[in-house]
Amino acid sequence: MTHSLLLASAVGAASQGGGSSLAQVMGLVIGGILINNYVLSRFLGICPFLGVSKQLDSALGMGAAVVFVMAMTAASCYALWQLLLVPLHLEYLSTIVFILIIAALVQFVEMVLLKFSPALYRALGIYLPLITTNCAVLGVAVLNKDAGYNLGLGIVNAVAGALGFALALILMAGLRGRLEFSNTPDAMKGKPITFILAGVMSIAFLGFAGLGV
Amino acid sequence: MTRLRTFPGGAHPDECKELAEKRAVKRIPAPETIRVALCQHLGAPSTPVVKKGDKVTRGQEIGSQNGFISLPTHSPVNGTVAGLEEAPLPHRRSGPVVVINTESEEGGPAFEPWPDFESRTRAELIERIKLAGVCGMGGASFPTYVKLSPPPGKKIDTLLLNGAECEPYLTADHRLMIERTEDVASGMRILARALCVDDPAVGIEDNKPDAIEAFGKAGIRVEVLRVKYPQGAEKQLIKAVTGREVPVGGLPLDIGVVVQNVGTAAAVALAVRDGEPSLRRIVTVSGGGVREPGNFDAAVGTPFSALIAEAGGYGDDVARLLSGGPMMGLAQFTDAVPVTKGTSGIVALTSKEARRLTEGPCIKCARCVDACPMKLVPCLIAVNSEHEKWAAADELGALNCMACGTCSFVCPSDRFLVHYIKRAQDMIRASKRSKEA
Amino acid sequence: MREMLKLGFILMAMSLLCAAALGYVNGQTEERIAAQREQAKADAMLSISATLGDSLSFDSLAVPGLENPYAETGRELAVVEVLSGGRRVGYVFTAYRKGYSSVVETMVALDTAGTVAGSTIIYQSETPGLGTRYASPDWQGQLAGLDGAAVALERDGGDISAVTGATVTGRAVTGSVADGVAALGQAGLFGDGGAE
Amino acid sequence: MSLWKDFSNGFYTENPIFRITLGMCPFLALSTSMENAVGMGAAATFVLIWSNVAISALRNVIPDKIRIPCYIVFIATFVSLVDMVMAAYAPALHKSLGIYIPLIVVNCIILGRAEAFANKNTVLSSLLDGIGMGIGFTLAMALMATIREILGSGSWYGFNILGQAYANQPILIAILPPGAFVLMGFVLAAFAVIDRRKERAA
Amino acid sequence: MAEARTFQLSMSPHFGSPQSTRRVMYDVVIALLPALAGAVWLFGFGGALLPVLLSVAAAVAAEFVCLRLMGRSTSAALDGSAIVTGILLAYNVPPGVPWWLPVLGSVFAIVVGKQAFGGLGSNLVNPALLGRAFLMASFPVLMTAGWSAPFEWRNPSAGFGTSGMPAAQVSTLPEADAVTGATPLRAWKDSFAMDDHEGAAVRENLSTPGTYMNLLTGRRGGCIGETSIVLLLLGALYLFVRKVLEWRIPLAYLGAVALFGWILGGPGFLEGDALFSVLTGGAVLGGFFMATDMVTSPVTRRGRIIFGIGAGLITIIIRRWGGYPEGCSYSILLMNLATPLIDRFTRPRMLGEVRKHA
Ligand SMILES: Cc1cc2nc3c(=O)[nH]c(=O)nc-3n(C[C@H](O)[C@H](O)[C@H](O)COP(=O)(O)O)c2cc1C
Ligand SMILES: Cc1cc2nc3c(=O)[nH]c(=O)nc-3n(C[C@H](O)[C@H](O)[C@H](O)COP(=O)(O)O)c2cc1C
Ligand SMILES: Cc1cc2nc3c(=O)[nH]c(=O)nc-3n(C[C@H](O)[C@H](O)[C@H](O)COP(=O)(O)O)c2cc1C
Ligand SMILES: Cc1cc2nc3c(=O)[nH]c(=O)nc-3n(C[C@H](O)[C@H](O)[C@H](O)CO)c2cc1C
Ligand code: SF4
Ligand code: SF4
Ligand code: SF4
Ligand code: SF4
Ligand code: FES
Repeated sequence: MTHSLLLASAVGAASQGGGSSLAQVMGLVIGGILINNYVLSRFLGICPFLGVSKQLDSALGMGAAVVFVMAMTAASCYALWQLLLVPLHLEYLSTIVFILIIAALVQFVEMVLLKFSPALYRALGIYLPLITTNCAVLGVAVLNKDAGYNLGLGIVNAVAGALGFALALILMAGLRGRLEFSNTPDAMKGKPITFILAGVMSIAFLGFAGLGV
Repeated sequence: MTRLRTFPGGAHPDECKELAEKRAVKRIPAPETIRVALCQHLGAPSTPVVKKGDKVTRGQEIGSQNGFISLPTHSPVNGTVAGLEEAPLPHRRSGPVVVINTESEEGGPAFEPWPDFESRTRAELIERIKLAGVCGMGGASFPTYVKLSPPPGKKIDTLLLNGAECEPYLTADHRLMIERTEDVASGMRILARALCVDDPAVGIEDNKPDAIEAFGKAGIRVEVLRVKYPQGAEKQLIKAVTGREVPVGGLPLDIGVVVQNVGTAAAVALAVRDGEPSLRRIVTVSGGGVREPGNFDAAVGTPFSALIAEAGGYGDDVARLLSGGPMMGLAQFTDAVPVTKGTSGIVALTSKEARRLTEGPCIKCARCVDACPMKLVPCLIAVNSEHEKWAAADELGALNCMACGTCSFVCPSDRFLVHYIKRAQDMIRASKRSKEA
Repeated sequence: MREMLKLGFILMAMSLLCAAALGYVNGQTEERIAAQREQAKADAMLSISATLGDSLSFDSLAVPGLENPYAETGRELAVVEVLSGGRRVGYVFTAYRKGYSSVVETMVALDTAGTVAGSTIIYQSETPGLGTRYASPDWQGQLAGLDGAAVALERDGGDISAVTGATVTGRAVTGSVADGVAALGQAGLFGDGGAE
Repeated sequence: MSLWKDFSNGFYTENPIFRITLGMCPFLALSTSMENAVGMGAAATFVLIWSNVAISALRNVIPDKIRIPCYIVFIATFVSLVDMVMAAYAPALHKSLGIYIPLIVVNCIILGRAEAFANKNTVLSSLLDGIGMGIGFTLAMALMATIREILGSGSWYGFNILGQAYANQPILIAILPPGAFVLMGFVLAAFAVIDRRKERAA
Repeated sequence: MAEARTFQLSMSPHFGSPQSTRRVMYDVVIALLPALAGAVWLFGFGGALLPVLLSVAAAVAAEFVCLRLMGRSTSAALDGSAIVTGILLAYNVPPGVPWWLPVLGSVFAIVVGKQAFGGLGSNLVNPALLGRAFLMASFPVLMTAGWSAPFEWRNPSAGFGTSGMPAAQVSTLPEADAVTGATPLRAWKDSFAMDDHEGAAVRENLSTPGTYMNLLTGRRGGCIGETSIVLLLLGALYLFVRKVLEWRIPLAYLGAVALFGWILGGPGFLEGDALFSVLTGGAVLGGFFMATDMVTSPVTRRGRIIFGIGAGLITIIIRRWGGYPEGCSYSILLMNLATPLIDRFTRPRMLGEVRKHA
């Protein structure tokens, strides 16, 4: 009684094939950084957020590395999805393909950095392997695919998400520096208070909820 | 009214000067036994040149200079050396002292008096100041002659006399300035000549109008400063008067300034003009814990207990006995310690006057930050020190702290900030030394 | 180099093996997944149009000169006509507007006069317990029978009560529906022109 | 005995969530309700078991140098499998677990067990380890979901248990993101207290 | 000669200022009392006094229990800081909320916001504001709907409870001469959702001397403690005199609220209302009493100014574009998060320090 083409039209064109309005870009940027912060409200990238936020320097390094890798991931996953998986009807392989791309990309970035910018490599190198298992990275590839963003919007989404991740990471690093001097009760020391602190940050970020542009 | 000059930061502790301010200096005879420290000044202690049983005369050298930053020490009385011993001192736990049984205090000048000091060469003046054992009477007791001998290439253009006396209770410099204005003025001229400086000035806070007036009459340039602690700290005084800042890690002479306490100037006058070595000094004895506060001209080596007795003895409640004022003074375990050239005051605090000794958590109220005259962030340095993060404390400039105590004073949580910061300084210096070695 | 090739070969082989396995499973589930998706949406369309007639069928409708009131969400207004025994009895479309924390998607069925026959929220990610309450059949029931272009909250002068403390979402639902109906009306789908 | 240990390790002593705090993202995101928690737990358990089994079975075949990429491929395969099967047979659950299903691939628990356990142990041990860890993960999710669903919705597994009055005005924050972090902090603190008590008793 | 006497040793300085943490906290309590009187006048005993008392009691009790559990000295529960937290939390909830709401908020503020981190001085964000944010997220309906109007308690039959009133309706009530409609900020915000003409009329109505006067005297809807601006200023003046407050944060914050309120707060660029921005919402309460919470604001002077400006900017952004009509509390919380970083990057130039330019 119904066929899929018909439904696609009834439910509206979910894919954003056409141009992307400035409002949409702004929405993605503000959304990714503030409203739907990857770490504090979408729960993506929690492990590196907790693991690499002890020192401000490493937080800055990790933040920069993630921004870079996520942008690259968005671009290459989009390319493979559009050029390979969709034409060959291999959509079901997306998860495998995406994770392999990310792993390869991280390797590649590592090699390129080592070769062309040893200084930057030294600064970011140790964080790069951590990124492969950062769900924010695979997450953005999957989110972009599901939302049907075009290349540009996909990259904007990825960079905004990564900046949000970096913001949370850097704030956390500053706060943890002070936490060290706090008179924290024994039972709370270490992980418990770190989670509560993340919760406190998350509550504060609720202030951005519903921010519309 | 134009705004009086001062430095940024600082605090206003109760002055408590009224206790002794109006009390004329009383010269007290040396007691039966005196203990003259051989390490009164900063630098190497002098080497004893007398032994037990030796007769000594007033002004005789009993310890000889021992290196560049060092000074000779003289006997303030005629008497017999009763022994050389290690004894408790006000500025350190213990040190070498010469014990002398006093016989009399008569005697003429030890050196040739030079009333015509204007005609002496710089080198002669500096040599005399050295031989007379003059060291700073305002703070660190640094050998004065060293300050007058700037290394080649450094040009001194400003001489400031420090008459701020910003510590609560202390009035020794104040009395000196109004009672012996002429000594200070002569000393100032001698120092100016030794440094080839034209227009020396004295910095005085506006709570000592009589001293300001006295100097004005004596034709000396007075820089009137707004009352604030620690106005008398060298770098703050220089900032207030000249606007210059002593560079971090540097000395006043790096910016062409020499600061001398007014008492030092008077001692210089005695040494050069009258041929008297540095044998006595004015000591304020004050605080709620003594019955009759006053200012006393006492021989170096006089035990604190004798001065307290002169001031009518202890009151009923003495919580702390200090050498120096309450802000930077050192708490004394015993009143048997002797007066040194650097002893500006003896203050006995009642338990009400003394600071609470229970520390609360830092509430980050930033009073210490706003008050620190060195513009440090004391609360952060302290908390880093508490957690043994010495490198972080160093980065925050811990070494620049001069331990003035302003931060601890203003802290509503009574944090032992100075203590933590000094500990950080010790550790930082130790690690720097071991790195150099 | 040979070592590298060998390793690459092994990895490749493993991947192909895995891909083949997935291909097989995909073959087994693909249709079912697609059918599930279609079914879910078909059920939704059917249920909100139920009052329009018997044995309904749907067909997409190209409407010339139809304005898109949803441009700011990046979506388009697409219309499906509802047929009963080959006769047009109404329309179905999906309305979009940003609510409190997501773009709320409301599917609406109208009769040929523009009166709401039924509605349902097909996507939203609003605050649980607050914005999400608009999805309840009870609340949605308030829309049925109203003139689609006049759907509005009481606050805004309409007949529909808002969920307390969640006016934003309510406005998104009512406003987007009214906008869509208005656009359909402007395109001449209602009344005589619409009934053909 | 040692097999029992392989199996039961994950429940408490080496609980992947509370002890090692890995796999936080799906844990925090999907512990909003028991339904989500159990669904995610089942999906992750399935992947854990089969990736453990496959990896330990092939541990002598896979060259050491490319073991990590191979693990990732296996894991991604099982994840895609779960994804498709769930979409076909439990579409509602599939929808509410959303993006976190593909993200099981990067779940450090799974890769961690592959690297730390399956890679060195027999198929049987690895199977038991997978089941045990999966149960541990699911138990942890269930514990958290119990707290959050009851506080935040007044219900458990969808059943209203605190009465309609509470359900109308629950402590909503428990099922919002901050609630996940804060409650996790308190649960971890409770574990710390329990451990300290035990230590003192011992 | 007399026997030598011995004394206690201690570190310098041996002099302390008479200030103590306890005194500072009780000064803040005193400074907050006038606004409480104002609140009782506006909202009645049940509407204002009861929530404040319950909130304070809950805060102190929670503090006591936490200290007990942790085996610390329980006397700290009365150091005044918990009382301040309790009062400020209650000041941040709407009048006439159910009794358990401020109690729950206070407990959360103390337990999660303060004691979990180690008590006074160790917390990283403002406990009272965290408590409020917790209540906002958990009970948005109670926290944002159903504002009781000033004087409603004295004349309930007049029925100008605003719960059912369209938010846009901003009228001057004959009897009480009060700005009603849910709250002035709600009305301001809703005006942007209306068509241009209608919205402009609403805003115009809000930018009149009469409205400003009502805002100053508290004749408007709002949270318990935020409405009586004059009395809040009186309390702030007391704190300035007592040297508890330092001017930088309040000035920077309120200045930024006024400035950005003018630049961004209106329909277009430079079309906002600076005075309205400062007088509405919680800006005055927040600027003098909450942004100034010393524990959670920067210690450096430049830092305090940056903190104030940042919070002011975020306040206006949330007011204008955010999901909430008022952004004051969230803006302060968010700047609390940045405080350690601000302190780190605004270390003062030491006396005599020559900064190398990187
Ligand atoms: C280790 C050291 C070396 C010093 N060297 C000199 C010097 O070479 N020339 C000089 O004029 N002053 C020198 N000073 C003196 C200081 O400038 C200063 O006057 C002295 O430390 C007393 O300061 P205070 O009483 O404020 O602590 C030196 C001080 C110290 C502690
Ligand atoms: C906190 C502080 C306060 C001081 N207050 C005084 C003072 O009031 N009067 C004074 O002469 N020296 C004071 N000094 C010492 C001066 O810094 C400086 O050492 C002295 O004026 C140098 O002169 P002198 O070498 O002749 O003692 C103070 C030092 C510090 C660190
Ligand atoms: C945590 C939180 C979540 C909210 N979620 C929603 C929501 O999903 N939908 C909504 O319309 N309003 C939501 N609001 C309320 C809005 O901020 C806004 O205050 C409300 O929609 C105004 O409606 P009212 O006029 O009925 O009070 C939420 C508020 C808070 C504090
Ligand atoms: C000027 C001043 C403002 C304060 N503001 C707050 C506040 O906004 N919220 C709060 O919980 N406590 C406040 N306090 C009390 C206290 O600082 C607070 O409970 C600490 O943050 C707890 O460690 C304030 C105290 C002072 C002196
Ligand atoms: S992958 Fe790295 S960062 Fe993520 S949880 Fe594991 S150890 Fe932590
Ligand atoms: S004055 Fe005391 S309480 Fe205030 S910031 Fe400094 S150390 Fe902390
Ligand atoms: S003691 Fe040190 S830190 Fe404290 S105020 Fe004085 S100089 Fe600053
Ligand atoms: S992939 Fe790693 S980081 Fe992401 S949820 Fe899983 S365990 Fe956590
Ligand atoms: S679970 Fe580890 S990054 Fe998300």
